[in-house]
Amino acid sequence: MSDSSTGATPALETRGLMKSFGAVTAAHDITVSVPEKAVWSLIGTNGAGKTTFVNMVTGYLHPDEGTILFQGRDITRLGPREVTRAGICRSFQIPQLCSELTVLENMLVSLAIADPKPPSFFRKARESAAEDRAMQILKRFRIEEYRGRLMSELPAGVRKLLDIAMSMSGHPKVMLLDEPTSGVAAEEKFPIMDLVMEALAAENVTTLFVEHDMEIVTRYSDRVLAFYDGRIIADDAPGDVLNDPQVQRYVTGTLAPEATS
Amino acid sequence: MDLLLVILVDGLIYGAWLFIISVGLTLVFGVLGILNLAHGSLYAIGAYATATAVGIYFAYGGDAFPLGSYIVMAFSALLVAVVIAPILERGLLRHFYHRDEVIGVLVTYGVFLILEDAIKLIWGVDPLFVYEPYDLLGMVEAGPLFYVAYDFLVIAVSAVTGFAVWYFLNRTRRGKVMLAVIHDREMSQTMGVNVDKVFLLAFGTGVFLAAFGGALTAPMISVSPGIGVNVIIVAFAVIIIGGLGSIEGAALGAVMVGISRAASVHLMPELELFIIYFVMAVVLFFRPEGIFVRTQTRKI
Amino acid sequence: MKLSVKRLMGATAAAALSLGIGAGAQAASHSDTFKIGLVTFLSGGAAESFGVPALNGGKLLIDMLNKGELPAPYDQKGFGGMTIEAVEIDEAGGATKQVQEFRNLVQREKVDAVLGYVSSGDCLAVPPVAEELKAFLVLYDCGTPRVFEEGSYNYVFRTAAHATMDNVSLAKYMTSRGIKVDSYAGVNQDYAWGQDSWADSVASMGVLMPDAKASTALFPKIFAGQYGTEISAVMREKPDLLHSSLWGGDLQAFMLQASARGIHKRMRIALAAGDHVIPQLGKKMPDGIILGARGMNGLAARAKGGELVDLLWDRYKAAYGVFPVQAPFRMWQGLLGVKSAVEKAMKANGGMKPTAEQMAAAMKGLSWEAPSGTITMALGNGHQAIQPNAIGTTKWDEAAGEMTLVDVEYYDAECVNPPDGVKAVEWIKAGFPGAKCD
Amino acid sequence: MKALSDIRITTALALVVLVGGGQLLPDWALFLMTIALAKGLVSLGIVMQMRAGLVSFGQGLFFCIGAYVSGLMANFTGVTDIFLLTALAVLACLAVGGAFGPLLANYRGIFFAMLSLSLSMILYGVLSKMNSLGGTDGLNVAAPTFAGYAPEGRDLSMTLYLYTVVIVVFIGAMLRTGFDSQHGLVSLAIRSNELRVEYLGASVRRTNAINYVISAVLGGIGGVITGLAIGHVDPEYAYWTTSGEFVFVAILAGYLSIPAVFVASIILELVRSFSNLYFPNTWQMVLGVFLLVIILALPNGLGSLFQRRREGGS
Repeated sequence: MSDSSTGATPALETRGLMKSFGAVTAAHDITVSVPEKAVWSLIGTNGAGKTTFVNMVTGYLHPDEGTILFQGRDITRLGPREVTRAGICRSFQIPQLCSELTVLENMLVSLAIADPKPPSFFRKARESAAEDRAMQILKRFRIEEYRGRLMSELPAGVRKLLDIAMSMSGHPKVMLLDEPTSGVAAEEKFPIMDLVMEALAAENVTTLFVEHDMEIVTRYSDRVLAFYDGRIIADDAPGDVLNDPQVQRYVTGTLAPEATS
Repeated sequence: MDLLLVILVDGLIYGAWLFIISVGLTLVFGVLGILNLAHGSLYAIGAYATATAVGIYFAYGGDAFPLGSYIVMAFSALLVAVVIAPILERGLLRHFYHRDEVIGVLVTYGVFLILEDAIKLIWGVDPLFVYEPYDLLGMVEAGPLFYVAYDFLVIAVSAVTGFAVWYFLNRTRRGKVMLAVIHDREMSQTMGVNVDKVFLLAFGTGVFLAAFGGALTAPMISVSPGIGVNVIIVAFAVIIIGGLGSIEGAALGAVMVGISRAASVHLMPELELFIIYFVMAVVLFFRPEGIFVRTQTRKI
Repeated sequence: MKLSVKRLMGATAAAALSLGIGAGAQAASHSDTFKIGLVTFLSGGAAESFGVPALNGGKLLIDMLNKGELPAPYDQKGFGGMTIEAVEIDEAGGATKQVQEFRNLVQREKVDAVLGYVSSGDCLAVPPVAEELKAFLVLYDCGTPRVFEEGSYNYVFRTAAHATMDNVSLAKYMTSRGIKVDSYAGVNQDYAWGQDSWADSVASMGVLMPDAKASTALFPKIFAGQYGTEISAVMREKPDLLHSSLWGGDLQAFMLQASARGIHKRMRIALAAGDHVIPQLGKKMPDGIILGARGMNGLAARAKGGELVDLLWDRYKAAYGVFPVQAPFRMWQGLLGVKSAVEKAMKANGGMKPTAEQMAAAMKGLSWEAPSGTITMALGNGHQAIQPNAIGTTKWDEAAGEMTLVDVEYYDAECVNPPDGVKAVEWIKAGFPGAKCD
Repeated sequence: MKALSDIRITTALALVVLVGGGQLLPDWALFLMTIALAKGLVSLGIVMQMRAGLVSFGQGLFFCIGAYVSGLMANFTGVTDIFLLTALAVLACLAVGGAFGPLLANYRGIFFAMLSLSLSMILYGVLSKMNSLGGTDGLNVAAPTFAGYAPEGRDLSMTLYLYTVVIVVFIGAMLRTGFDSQHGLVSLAIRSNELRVEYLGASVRRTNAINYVISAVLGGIGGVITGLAIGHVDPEYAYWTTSGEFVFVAILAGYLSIPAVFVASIILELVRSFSNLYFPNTWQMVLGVFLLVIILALPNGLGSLFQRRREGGS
């Protein structure tokens, strides 16, 4: 398993992750193995343990027990910064942006940090090469018209896209998207997902996304993990998972098969 | 053995006094998010008001019932709170709740500068004395030494004050609302708590406690300009050690500082000047946010 | 950035302009007035006990001088006929600020002399600047001997004796009154004044009472206000004598807390500079406290009497409702010293307003009469005063309802001050060589 | 390139204005300007940290170290050369800042403020105890020499002023570059959202520690100049109220503009100096009212009058 030269090494693997907050179990024996270039989705009601999973993988929380491997390397005890540097990035349910900076500056920050060298005291942040690159990325996500705006002036969808665009500037191998379409108007959901998935696919990024909208789950993921009470109760192709009675009872909240259409 | 006892008693007396002067500060920070640098001036105003009121009390026949002066003391502190708290909170502080904590420090520093001179304008520079309440209860023998019974009264009052604040926060409806605001201001606001009212009540309580500290201290000192300056920095250290916003923390911090200082005076007097900063630095080194504050994980 | 350049220029120009106007508005003072800067504490902990009484005394005396109400040799109006105009500055804020304020007084306000400084830190910091600016500076209150032991100045004088004599006199008092001292403890504030005072006291006792043992030495923080722990520590030690150089609110609080616990019944208490709290403490100051006033000031001066003392005592009491303690006495001796120097210089230069050089030359080695006795600029090459001292014991006069000083011992200036050129600490340790005592 | 030449123009202009303006100033104002500029350097260090969301209430620590370097060298070794003293102060502050920076970089908000304050107060306590270093009364500092040139009177004031101006303008230009650099932008990002910055892969601790060390050096330079200009150093340099004044100037200036820091510092010195003269009994009150008015009227500081933040938008 530790031989990373073979294609068999999963991009991301977790073994027996356990996490509890007092009496609440947020993760119980979470064991998954995500192959390279896979696109998986994570579903479950609020408090089912999806975000805890994302937080543990990206180093914000550490599991009480268990191991997390990235390309065969143990990253269980690393913090967010080291995990990011290793090649796992994430986006946030509530976009984490720098509210006092403009869109362009947010992008410039992420590019400056993505540089392997630490941010320089002498290199101008706004030199034209960096600005060009930042604008390219903004254009790719179709948010370049907002470049001079502050965060408080942005529509929800733009915030989501900027959040993801910033996460991608480090060229991650694995990306975890925490509810990429929550809070976004219904008609914007698919365009946003199209943009994001296209960008991720172009760089062959292994992707896991947390999502409540089952249409999006079926359309964009090739496998679904259903969480309930800190456990994975189903793990299969979208169609199968959504027809699972347990999933219908505990996750989608309905036993009627037509609800998933 | 005697030495230990003396250190303990001295430490407790000083700690009790520290608790009274710092509990209001920590309460105000917990609820309003403002570290009130003018706390020391409010303490001084409490002391001046008490000195004036008790002086009048004895000048107009208080000798017939000297214990009444204790009531006058508490009443003076209350008067200070009722007069000053609304002016400061409504008129000034409310503009800064959404700003940085450090701005709050600077604003109250400005208030401190103003009040220091205001005190001088109102009461002049001549000291006031109200030693009657201090002598009233006589002396107490504790171990090898004599103490003034008033010192033990301060311990008792301090304990009662601590209990009262605790009871108010944990056992009364208004208190619980205040506690909810301490824990999560935004959440309480969305739950329909009238935060404005809570803030005024909390600040008023804070001013009262500061003034009450001054009232209790007035009989044992000479009430003169500059008495508030020293108080503020000591009180800060205490509540930082305990954890900002924590009532239990203020109590523990006060006792820790009190006993450390007493031990240093008796055993290594040359360290007294910076023992308090030393305790603070050591505590912060191991508990970066003080003893009673748990570092909260931000929800993301 | 473009914007900021313009703004910077604008702001700097505006600042420069306002500075220029400030400077222009202050015309040089006329030759019929003498402008004197008075610097003392008007706020903070030292205002009540030192600053404000001194300033009050100073304003009173200046007013009397301007009206010509003093007896000879001070009967000439003002300073040599010139009206005295005072500029008051608050000494609070630290030595850095005082250096700036001093420059402002001299360069912007164009004062002819500065009389001031209670804090010894200020007294060390300001003289080099006076020297640089060639400005006439008279230190009137501060106690540290370091000023003229470590430095030598042409334009700087101190019209009050330094603090050495306070503790030398106290030790002499113990021996001459036959007070038995096997051990003694100290409670002094933790800054230069308190530390020096304790060191002088230990050294003097070492010479005069070599068998007495120094036990615990406590140094509470200045303006601490709470002394319960210190009092416990001292009571546990049971010394025969407690030495303290506390002053102001600290001393008042200490005496309230200590006397409530009966400390004065268990040991003698000697207060090196304690006279100034008597008007406030009144009866709360127990009997039998050994009291110094940093000179023959306050009650001790009153006990000795004299035309000048009685006049100023009565006028001060009438004006402010309390009797004058040490602070106004030191202000008076400073002002009268400046007056003497100015008038001596005018005699020499034919009645012109004297320059700083002329005043300095006149003041060097000068001797004059003050309410606190004869002041002589004997040390520091004629720049540092010595003055007589007095120590007494408190006794409440029930009939008169006022505190009196009994068993007062007077010490000649040359008995309790070192001769010129000898450092105070070394003089004490060597056993007071050259002291002239009656 | 355009931006670069902008900085050069600003620098040259600032130099011309300050040097030229200095010639016109009366003696007392020249001194006031020297002190204000030197103290402004210390506040600039706080502004540097403010850009990453931290406010140090203990810059007096480095101000005091710098000042004592000048005092101790003058008293114990006879060294009065200002270049050497400045270099030594920088080294001392680098060492102390380098030791505490990584530790303090773990703290935020009020805890950072209070811990830095307590470090400064410990130095205050230690110096107050050291009678060999003058205790609370402090030490006098001999007038500085400038590579063998030993001026007196107005020449001394003028030379010291010019030395200060050159240092201030040079450091101001350096920091402008630093503020506009990648490091500077990341600092601003930390101020807004440090979690994000960590999740982008940058070390918030490292950035904070660098800012702390730089501000330590600025504090030291400010201290050495102030010590030499005043001619006296005492533990008060490390007292919390001294640090509080630096914070006041930093807040008054805001974190947008560098010239604003120095203007704020000059304004404070002027207000204090004149209020002390005209209101000897209520100057603290005047200062307090001034402070409140400024904070209420200019929430982003004077700098918001000087320079607008949103240059990126246009």
